[in-house]
Amino acid sequence: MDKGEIKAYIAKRAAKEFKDGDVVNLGIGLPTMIPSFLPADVKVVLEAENGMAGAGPKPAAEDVDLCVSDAGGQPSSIAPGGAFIDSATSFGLIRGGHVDATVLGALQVDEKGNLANWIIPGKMVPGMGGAMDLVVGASNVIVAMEHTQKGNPKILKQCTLPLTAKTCVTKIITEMGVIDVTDEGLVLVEINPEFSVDDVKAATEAELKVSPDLKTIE
Amino acid sequence: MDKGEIKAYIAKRAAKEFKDGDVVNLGIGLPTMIPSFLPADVKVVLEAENGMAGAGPKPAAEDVDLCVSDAGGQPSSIAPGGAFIDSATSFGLIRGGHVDATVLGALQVDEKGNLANWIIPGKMVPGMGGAMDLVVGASNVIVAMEHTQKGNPKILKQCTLPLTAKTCVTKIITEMGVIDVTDEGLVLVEINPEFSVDDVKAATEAELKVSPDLKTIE
Amino acid sequence: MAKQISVQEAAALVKDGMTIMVGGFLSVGGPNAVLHAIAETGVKDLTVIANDGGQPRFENGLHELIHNGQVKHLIATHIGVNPEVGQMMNAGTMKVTLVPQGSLAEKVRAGGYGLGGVLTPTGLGTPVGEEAGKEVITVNGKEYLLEEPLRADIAICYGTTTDAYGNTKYHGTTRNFNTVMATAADVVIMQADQIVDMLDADEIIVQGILVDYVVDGGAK
Amino acid sequence: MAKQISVQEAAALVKDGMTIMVGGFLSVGGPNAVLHAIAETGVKDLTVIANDGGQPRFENGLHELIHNGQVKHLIATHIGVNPEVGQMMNAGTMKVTLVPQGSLAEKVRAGGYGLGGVLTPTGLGTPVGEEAGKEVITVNGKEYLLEEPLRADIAICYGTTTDAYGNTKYHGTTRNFNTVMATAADVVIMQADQIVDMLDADEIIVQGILVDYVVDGGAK
Repeated sequence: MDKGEIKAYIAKRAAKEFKDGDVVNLGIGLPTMIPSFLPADVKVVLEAENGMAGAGPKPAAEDVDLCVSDAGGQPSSIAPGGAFIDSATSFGLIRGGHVDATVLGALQVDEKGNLANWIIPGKMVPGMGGAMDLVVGASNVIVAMEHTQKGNPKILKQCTLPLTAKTCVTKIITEMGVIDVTDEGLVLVEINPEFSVDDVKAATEAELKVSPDLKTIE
Repeated sequence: MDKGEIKAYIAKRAAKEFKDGDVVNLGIGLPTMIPSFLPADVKVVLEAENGMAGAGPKPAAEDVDLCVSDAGGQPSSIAPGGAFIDSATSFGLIRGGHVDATVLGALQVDEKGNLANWIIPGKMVPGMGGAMDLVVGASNVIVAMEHTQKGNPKILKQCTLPLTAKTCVTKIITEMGVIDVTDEGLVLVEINPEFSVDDVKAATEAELKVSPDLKTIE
Repeated sequence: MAKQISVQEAAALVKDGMTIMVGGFLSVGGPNAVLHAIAETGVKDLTVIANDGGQPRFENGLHELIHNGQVKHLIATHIGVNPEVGQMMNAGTMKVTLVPQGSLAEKVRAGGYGLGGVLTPTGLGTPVGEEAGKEVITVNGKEYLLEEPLRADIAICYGTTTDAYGNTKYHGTTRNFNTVMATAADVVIMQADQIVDMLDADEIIVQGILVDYVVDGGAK
Repeated sequence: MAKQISVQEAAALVKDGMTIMVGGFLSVGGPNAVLHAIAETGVKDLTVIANDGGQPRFENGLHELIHNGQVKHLIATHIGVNPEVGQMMNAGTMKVTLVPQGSLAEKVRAGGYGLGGVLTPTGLGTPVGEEAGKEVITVNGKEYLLEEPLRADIAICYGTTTDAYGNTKYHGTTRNFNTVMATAADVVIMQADQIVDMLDADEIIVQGILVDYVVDGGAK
């Protein structure tokens, strides 16, 4: 798959996970591309953990309000019906199950749905920010990421990096396919027709079951 | 002392406990008479646990706003600089030590400063309302009450009724005098000149030390 | 968007045996129109979580539910203003659980905000503390009671002004328990004095994403 | 009434070795005028509790304090935006303690609201949980971490509009940690864009009784 198309492909597929009215928190990077792929009849409420229950799109340069940012510190806007909130309220909403889904990237995910995405000891220390709360609190935790990192699997038998949370991931969406995290392990439920099941298995360290109902990503 | 004057006498003395800017919560009944006895140069901020940090006086009939009440459910008003708050915020302020003093009545107080003021099992069950939080959270807990109940002592060696909180009371103000609760027990520090020290001791079941500095209530 | 329904539709959501949270403090800031409609449905065996036991004057909907015998169990902080509650409690016709007011606020907030509980010094050494079986936990040498979260099937809240999205703001002392209760139930009904198109995002006290149904309670 | 002081007077309140809370989220809603004045005093060995490690662009006062080496220990949720923080952490020139963002908010709130801590599922089974020595408490069969309260000597907060009483309201996403931090320090400084005589009692986000000093930060 063309490298330049991967992120948009993943975001487009992830956009199908939502129904009208869902409250969704989107991580920095790839997940922020999702809203542009939502069907016209699906409006989601974007929760921004830094202070909005109902964020709007990135404003045009002339409309930038320096007092309104997203969780990455970039200029943002409030959506119609949105509310500004403080950090305690924001994470209360998140931890309390009032956010239907969070979509975020990962360094590693494993067979049990364990997630590692906040630290590579001695190398990268961004900190967990709101991620630990989000993956524990949101009803659905969707990892949207490239299937491998420089050719190395990121979907592992067991995470080797420090965890963000245990058994929290519910679904993994990559450029190769869609994987559900179930009590019986990881199940490939959709596949990108550019790849074979064997391709996906080869790029995945974890044991990967294949759904008898395997569908093609449209 | 004339029965009709007792409450005002106690409230007047209690009013001397405050300095300008203190944040004070006043219980229902006698304590609500305190503000009218404050010196002109002492303005206190009244915390009303039902929802005001900065309550004003009882409004004239034509100014009543049905959406503004005190903790007894009676019409009230907001003071200049006051803020309306919800119950979680109100008790956060109280529990967090942001209220300098609470003045409230008691059924019983004992030598250790234990307080009982919310239930007489089988007879009177008003419930504790905000009292348990107030006496634990406020920096100073002042019991303002008549010294005896139908001639029976209310200041006891040990409370017999279920407690509101342990070792919480810092001062007791009655029509007979002012008693500090100290590590060495109860100490009479001021006396109403209409009574003798022996009168006060006779009306008090608890052991009562007398301050070498005993003053007369003015 | 929150769905706007009638007081009768709101009342019909409450079924026998449910646990409901009811906002308000005595006669201020209670969702009386919805409570009155619930009283008319005759629904029974309710567990009610509220600040108090209502006030037997004005149009107090909580008092009406209790008076009608529709409440099996009342969890509240103060019942002295409505003598009927104490009578029913002593007669054994209604169970009453008393909770300190600040602890009730935190218990409901914990239920709504996904906390397993909070540690509070309030109630230590009293009948609502260790004696009631609550766990005592020591942090930095100081003892606290573990107060566990509370949740309900339905929260019936009041708001002064609500918008089409369920966002709500308040006037006066009407916030009381309405704000935390709106976080802590599977279904949240907001009875508002006034419903507008959209509130200013800087002025919202209860976020619309918490509110399932909006009911026009009629201007005061 | 809150006392109005200059940015320099505010900065002079911060002494070597103090623990300070600093509101703001990256470059939004931080009390930068006061932080800049603190940087100029040269005060050192500070422990700073903040959302992040500042942002090395715009006029970010927190970044300035860290860059100057005035911070001995940073307690924060996210430091990736300011690479210097990670470098100082790895070089051992500044201690960094990472806390989940929602837990930080609750820890500060608990410190300000007199709670002995809260129980949260966040961080269980991770390096910030049991492995860091935090107590695991089971409530109704579910495990939670006990997160203990945080307090500071001084909280330096930002507000959009503050009144003479210290009451404060906010515009946009500037509330962030400013609201909880205003509850949790012995001394609270509120740097406001605008200072007015009196705000509407229905619109106040931080209550004036929490605020000791108001500083005019200048309109944006």
